[in-house]
Amino acid sequence: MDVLLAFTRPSLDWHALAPELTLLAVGTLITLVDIIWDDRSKRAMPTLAGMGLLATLIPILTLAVDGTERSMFGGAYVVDDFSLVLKALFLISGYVVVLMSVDYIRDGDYYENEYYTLMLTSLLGMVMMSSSRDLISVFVALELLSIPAYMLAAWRKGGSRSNEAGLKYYLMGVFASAVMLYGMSLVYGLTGSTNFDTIAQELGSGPSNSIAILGILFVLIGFAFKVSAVPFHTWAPDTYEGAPTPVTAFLAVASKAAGMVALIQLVFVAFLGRDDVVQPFFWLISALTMTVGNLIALRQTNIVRLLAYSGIAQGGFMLVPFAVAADAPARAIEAVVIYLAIYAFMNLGAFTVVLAVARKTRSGEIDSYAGLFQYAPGLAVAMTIFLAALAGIPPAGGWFAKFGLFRALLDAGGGWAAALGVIVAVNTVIAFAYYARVLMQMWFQPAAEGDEQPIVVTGAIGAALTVTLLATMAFGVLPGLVGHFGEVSVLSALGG
Amino acid sequence: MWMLENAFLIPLVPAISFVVILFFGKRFIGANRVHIVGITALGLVWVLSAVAAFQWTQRVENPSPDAIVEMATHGGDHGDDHDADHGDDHDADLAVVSTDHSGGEHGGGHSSPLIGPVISTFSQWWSNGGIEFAVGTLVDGLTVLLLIVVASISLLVHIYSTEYVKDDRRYVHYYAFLSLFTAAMLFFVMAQNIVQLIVGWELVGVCSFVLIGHWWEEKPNTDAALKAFLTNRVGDIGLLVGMIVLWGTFQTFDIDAINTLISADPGAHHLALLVAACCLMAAVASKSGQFPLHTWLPDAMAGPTPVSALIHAATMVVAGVYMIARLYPVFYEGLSIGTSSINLMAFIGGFTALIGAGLAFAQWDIKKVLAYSTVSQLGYMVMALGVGAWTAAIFHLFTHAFFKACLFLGAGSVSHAAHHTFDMRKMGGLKKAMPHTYRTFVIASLALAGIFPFAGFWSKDEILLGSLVGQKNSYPLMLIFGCAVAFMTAAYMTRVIWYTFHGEFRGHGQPHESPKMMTVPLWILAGMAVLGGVFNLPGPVLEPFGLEGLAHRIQTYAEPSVYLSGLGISHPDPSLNMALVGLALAVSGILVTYLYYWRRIGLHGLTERNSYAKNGYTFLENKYYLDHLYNDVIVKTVKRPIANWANRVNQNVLDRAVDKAGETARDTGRWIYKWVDQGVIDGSVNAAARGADSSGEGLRVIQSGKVQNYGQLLFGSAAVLAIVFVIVV
Amino acid sequence: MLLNQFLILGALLFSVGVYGVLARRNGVMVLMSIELMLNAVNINLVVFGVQHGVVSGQVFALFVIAVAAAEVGVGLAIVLLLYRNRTSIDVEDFDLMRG
Amino acid sequence: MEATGFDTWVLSLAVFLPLVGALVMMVIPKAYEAEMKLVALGSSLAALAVGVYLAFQFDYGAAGNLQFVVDKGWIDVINSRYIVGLDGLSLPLLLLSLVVVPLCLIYSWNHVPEPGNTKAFFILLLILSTGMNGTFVSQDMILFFVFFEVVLLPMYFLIGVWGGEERRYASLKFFLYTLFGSALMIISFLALFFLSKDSSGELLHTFDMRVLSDVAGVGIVKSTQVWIFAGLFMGFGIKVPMFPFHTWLPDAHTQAPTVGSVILAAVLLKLGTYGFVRIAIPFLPEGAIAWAPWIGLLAVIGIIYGALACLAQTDMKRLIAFSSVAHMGFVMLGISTLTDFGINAAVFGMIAHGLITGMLFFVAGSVKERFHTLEISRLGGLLKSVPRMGWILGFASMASLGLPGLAGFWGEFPAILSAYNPGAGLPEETFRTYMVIAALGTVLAAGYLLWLYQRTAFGEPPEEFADYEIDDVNRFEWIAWTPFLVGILLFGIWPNLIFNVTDDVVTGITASVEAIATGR
Repeated sequence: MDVLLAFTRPSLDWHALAPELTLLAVGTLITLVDIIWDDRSKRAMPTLAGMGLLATLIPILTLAVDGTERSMFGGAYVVDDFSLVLKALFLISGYVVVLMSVDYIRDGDYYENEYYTLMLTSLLGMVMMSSSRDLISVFVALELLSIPAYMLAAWRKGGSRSNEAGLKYYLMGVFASAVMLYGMSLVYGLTGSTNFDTIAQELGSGPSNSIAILGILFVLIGFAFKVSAVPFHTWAPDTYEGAPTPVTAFLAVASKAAGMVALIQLVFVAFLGRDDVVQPFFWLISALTMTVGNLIALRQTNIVRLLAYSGIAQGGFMLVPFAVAADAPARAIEAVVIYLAIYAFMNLGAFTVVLAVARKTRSGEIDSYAGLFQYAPGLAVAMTIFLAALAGIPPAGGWFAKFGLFRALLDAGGGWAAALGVIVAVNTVIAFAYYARVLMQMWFQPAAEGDEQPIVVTGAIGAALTVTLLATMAFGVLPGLVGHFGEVSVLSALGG
Repeated sequence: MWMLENAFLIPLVPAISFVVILFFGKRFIGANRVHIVGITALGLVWVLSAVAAFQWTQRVENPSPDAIVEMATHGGDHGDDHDADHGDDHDADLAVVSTDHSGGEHGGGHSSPLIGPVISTFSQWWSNGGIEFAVGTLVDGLTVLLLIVVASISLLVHIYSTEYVKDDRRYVHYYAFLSLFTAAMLFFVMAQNIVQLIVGWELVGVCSFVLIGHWWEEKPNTDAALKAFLTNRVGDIGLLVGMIVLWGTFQTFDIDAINTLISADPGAHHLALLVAACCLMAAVASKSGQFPLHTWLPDAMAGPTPVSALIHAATMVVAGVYMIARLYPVFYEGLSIGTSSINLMAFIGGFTALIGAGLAFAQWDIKKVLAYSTVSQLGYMVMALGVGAWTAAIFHLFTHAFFKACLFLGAGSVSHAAHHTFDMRKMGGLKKAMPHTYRTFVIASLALAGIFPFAGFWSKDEILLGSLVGQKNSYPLMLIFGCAVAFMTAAYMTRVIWYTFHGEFRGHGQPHESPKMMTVPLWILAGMAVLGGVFNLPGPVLEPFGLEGLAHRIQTYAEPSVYLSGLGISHPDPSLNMALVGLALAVSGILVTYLYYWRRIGLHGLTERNSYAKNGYTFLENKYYLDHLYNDVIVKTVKRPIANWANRVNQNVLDRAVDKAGETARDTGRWIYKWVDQGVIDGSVNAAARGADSSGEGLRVIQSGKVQNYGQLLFGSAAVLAIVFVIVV
Repeated sequence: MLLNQFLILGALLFSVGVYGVLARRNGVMVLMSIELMLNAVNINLVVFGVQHGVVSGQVFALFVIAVAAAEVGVGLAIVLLLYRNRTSIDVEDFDLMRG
Repeated sequence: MEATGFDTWVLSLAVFLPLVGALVMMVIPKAYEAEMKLVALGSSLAALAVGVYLAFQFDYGAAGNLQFVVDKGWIDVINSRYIVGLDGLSLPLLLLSLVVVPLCLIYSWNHVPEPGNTKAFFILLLILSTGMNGTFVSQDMILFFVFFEVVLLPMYFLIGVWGGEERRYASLKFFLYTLFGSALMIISFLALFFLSKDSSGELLHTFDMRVLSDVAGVGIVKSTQVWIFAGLFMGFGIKVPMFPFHTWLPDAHTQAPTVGSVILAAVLLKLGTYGFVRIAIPFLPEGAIAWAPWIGLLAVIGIIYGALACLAQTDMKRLIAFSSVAHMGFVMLGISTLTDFGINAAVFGMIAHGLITGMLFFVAGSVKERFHTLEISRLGGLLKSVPRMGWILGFASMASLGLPGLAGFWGEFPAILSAYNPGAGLPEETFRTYMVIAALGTVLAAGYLLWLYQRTAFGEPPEEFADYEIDDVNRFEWIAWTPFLVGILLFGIWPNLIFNVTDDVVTGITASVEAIATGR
């Protein structure tokens, strides 16, 4: 029992924690402001949130410049280049989502302040996730990013669809996390530690017993749910469709990214020793996810739902490198990180256009995009670029992400990898088939009942579009930018 | 020798005139005056050719040292064959010379030095695989002979046409393409390498296509044009493949090199040469209207008559014959003409000659008669080449060009008079109406029939002689064919003359003689038909006059002895008997027909003398016997069986086959397109798409919308995975 | 110590919870079942912690309990919201969105 | 050789000038249509001018090795660089694509097809042009891939927006087919990246095409080479297109607007064959040798098959489209022999087919514009109603059926000839059989083209068009067409203009293949 008494205060590296603290502060600030000048403060909220997010980037930059790897709580919480890159990614995408939300939240009758508070909280969870190297911290970070998301999904209080979205997301979420926890408990039981490095040693050396396999699988499944991998994807389409569009974007990009980050740390740090379980699992899951997602997407008539399924398929693409996690770790991590970065921008961009168009057409049906090129060529071209990027057609960004996958696969080599590569190739083709349906509506069809009045693009949405568009094209033409981040993140992640 | 080295000028002139006429004709010269350009150009061509011919004769008569083929110098001439070949050339020339000396023993064999062709190559034409291919001219006796023929006849046709196609809807195009054709033909005959040969070959083909389809508003004309072109294309497969085989064998396109290499050691590459020769025969068959690809030629008569005279009688159709003559070593070795007593070429030639003549009987359209007669005569030439009588074939080519052109132009003049019909049943009795046409026509017919002393007599005599003597063995079958054809030719020409010029005029309107512009060319050609023979008179004929120096001019000048002597080709001694037999056949053919058509004229009451029929020289007077002879012998054996049979075969089998070939191709095309392309291939593609679509639909049932199903799916699959992994791993 | 018995208990609890989540139609009951699953996890954690003689197990369990509370709070809120709009908490009823 | 001074960026100038034009056009408001047109034409003509400059500066003595080479860092993380260079193989094709685009702009100067919108139409054409130019000069596989793909979307929209009734289907089919091919292609590229070793057995890890063609696949075992080649084969073969991947072509051609078809036929198809010559064969000689007989087989099938399909067509444009299948068959036959003779012929065939078929599509488009139909059975008497166009059609048909003295012949005849003795290690009998079949194809070609010509040009014009106000070739058409006609004639009369340029490169390529083949 002396163990319990021997409590020594852990040393806190405030610089390392600066980003999280900043976020926390801003979140609290928003609540305070709301409490003090409730209604009069409404206008300021989005700005405040946005500013907060940008402010959070500052300590990240300083940390990046500083460059030393900082580890706390006995290696449970690590700040290295990998985590910094991803924190930055979360924050930027969060910022874009805020930009998207401004008008949407303002026009509908929603609680604004809470909305932003919750979003910041969720982002805080993500930011923590990218640093967690311990079962406990991972779990906490996960719940911290999920619970606000459940509420955001149900944010349109009046709309039963939104409620339903929230319910489904919530129930499936907690169920999955329960399963994951069970798995964690088993892993913990086998290794006697919650620290990834220790787990890695124990599992790697330990004999292959079914408990370990069960544990690993359950843990992975918990996160496979988060990244909406088939067959754990079922919540995604419904939730995406029901939730407010900015929230959908948030879920589709940020929370999926968070799941991926967790998977990276688990697979490449904790479970790397058990590639006999990990690789086949992800081979199967990724193949299933790509194919099923794409196939179902072919039949969608609602743009958001279409993007939901396309998002599922994209998730499948992102899972591909995990299938060669042990054979080519560096390339695999690089591929995933690069894919995440590019995916974040192109998908957010697509959602932004959806948002902008919906402001006029008030409809989510693909048919409502007819003749977009005639009356809103700018939006049409932007959408074209985003979809092209998603389909992986140069010079829009996506191609480099796909290229990363192939690169990882072929670096690993071998028949299975090649087979997966071919599956990816086929899926690329299927994917374009439904992106093309949107393109056709926009370009080839006349506008519905000749209604050709142009679309008003508000400042915020315009800003969001600009950011995403520039990023997408830049990644396409000069992939070196994003490639660099991938590289730095690899070194540290494997180093740790 | 300047003209020989710069022979490229000759085709250049008409080419320029083509451009001028086509692009500036209407605007600057005036649509109805373009012929001036053409005629001037052709006149120039004629002069140049004449100069070339003269210079060639000089080259042969008193050869400058570089002209005589010696050991090493000759190898340098061909631009593009590899060093490896030079060795062969060396042997080649040795062989050449040795055979040259031994060649003296053969009767007709010349003992003059071997005169090499004048080869001048110009700037590199195309290069491939590091090898550079030159474009150039090869001028020797054969070339200049063809130059003269083409130039003269083309010139005359140009002149003749000014009247014939006066104020035609496309006067300008007509003259433009006459020029282009002439250019192409001249380019063809002076080709220095195989590729040029092919180029010229195709170009004359397309010119004939355009000119046959000159009046393209009427479908039959365009059909005929298409048929001509496509049939020739079929032959061109043979041409391409054959030439490629030659390339593959000798690694050079250079005609001179190929010939030299073969005559260097004739035995080598026999198989390759056999393949090449057979393939090329297909080309010859299509271009020179040999059986079984001859059917396009009669249809080609849809074109304007002068065109038929120029292209489809005198020049283009002999391109095949020319090619054989040009590449004679290939055929000679490939088909082993020297040793066999029958071979593919000889047989095709002879057979074509026979059926051509037979078919000529069955026609009522005067141009068709002439067309089939052309087929037959071309067969004659090919047969001559097939039996090894090179000179005879070329000699016949020479003479035939003139009198057949004369006949065609005559026919044109006739139709000009008789309301543009060519149906002999609508003619008759034109003798009085158009004396010039009549006389020239008769002269030309006599020449064609081979009556002493007209041109045809000499050339045909040599062919018969050639097949009688052959090289190592004689060619009996060919001799029989030849004799039969000689007889039939005379017969059907007489028939034509009867129907056209004698009896009552059966047409309507007032026939009239054609204007000078048409008759003058007729007379010139007729003159050639009379005198054409003197260019290759056999020695014995001339000895009495002490002119034997003039004997065998064509043989002396035209024969590329450089190549041929290497093959050891011999020339038969002239034989009086053969000549008499040939003459007798022709005369009898004429007489028989004559008496058949003119029989009402005072022959009655002479039948009892038929017992003396065995006394050969009176048997022709016997009416009954003649009726019998004509009805039973000619009509039964020739006309009804052969001619009708041939005609039926021709129309139902060959011609149908050609047309059907086209239709079948299109039906196959449709079928493949419908079933294979749209059905299988495209179908499978679309099926894949549909499959993806429907499977997507099927998968949507997963998304039931009920959260607990989702949960079940989640946990179920988790469990399944767990079990599988636990078992497998 | 009785490791296996505890583990079996945990497994059973977990299974019961799973059954409840997948089978019960009443939203509240579903939440309860989830609690059961989480508690099964807690048992495991604590037992393993003792097994290994480290506290991290208990710590983890505490985190789980805390988070579970928050989760249930949110869950109840959502169920309440649904009840307001749809006057039903039968999870089978909510299938507006499908396919 | 590394270029210096102006030459270091002149090549990039030729590639990107059209893109610059496109960007400028984007900012010009729709109202200023005339200005926009001028910008478009100006930029493409400027690019052409640069191309001409290149053609003059080009050192034909050293046509075998790259010139105007630029080698700058691009994507360092994957060690892919921005390398462009020009050699005897790229030059003619680059010039072709540089010439075609401005002519297309001129052709559609005043009549952009339905539904109008000149701005978008021209912008797409310019982007297309950049993609094509880039593909022909890039010397880095990734760069090549990017340019190769850049071409897709503009073409997709050209077909989809300005196309005929079936345009949605056609455009999507075109896109998916090509996308599939290129996905497999990129896999093969990466396999090359990871597997190719230099002579000393060191892994290269480079996308530099110069290096890869130097090492010529040493160190990649044959079985692997065969697989990698298969991927490349899909990528390029679909683009060519080779039987049986050709089915996108007729639809795309039939539905595409005139200039779309022209560019498709003149340049886009060449990307595939160019890929074979530039990448597939030199990088993977053994794979090439293993595949060559099959490629040859598909090629000759394509020849006969395309010709037969042509005979079945009732629509003029579709017929021309299928004729492309046949002609590209000749090109592929030449390539499959792996001899310098054949590949030279193939390159010539690319240029010739580009000019001739492009010309045919131009005529078809103008006919459609005047008579509002391309039904062969309804047309007729073009020579009477529009004599000049009729003559041009005849000229182009003659060229297309391989008439000597016109460009078509020089692609066809040497290709057939090269099949007589194929490269080392290839079955001679097989290829000789191919040769004969291919020769047969020339007859069919004459068949369908003359058949087309007889039905459309000969005879009397049908009554239904009697009251049409039909004018002959107009000024814009003359400007757009003359270069094609001149080119067809010029290259036909003096083929060395192209052979001379390409020969060195090709001999280099085949020499390495030869070495590999005879080496073991």
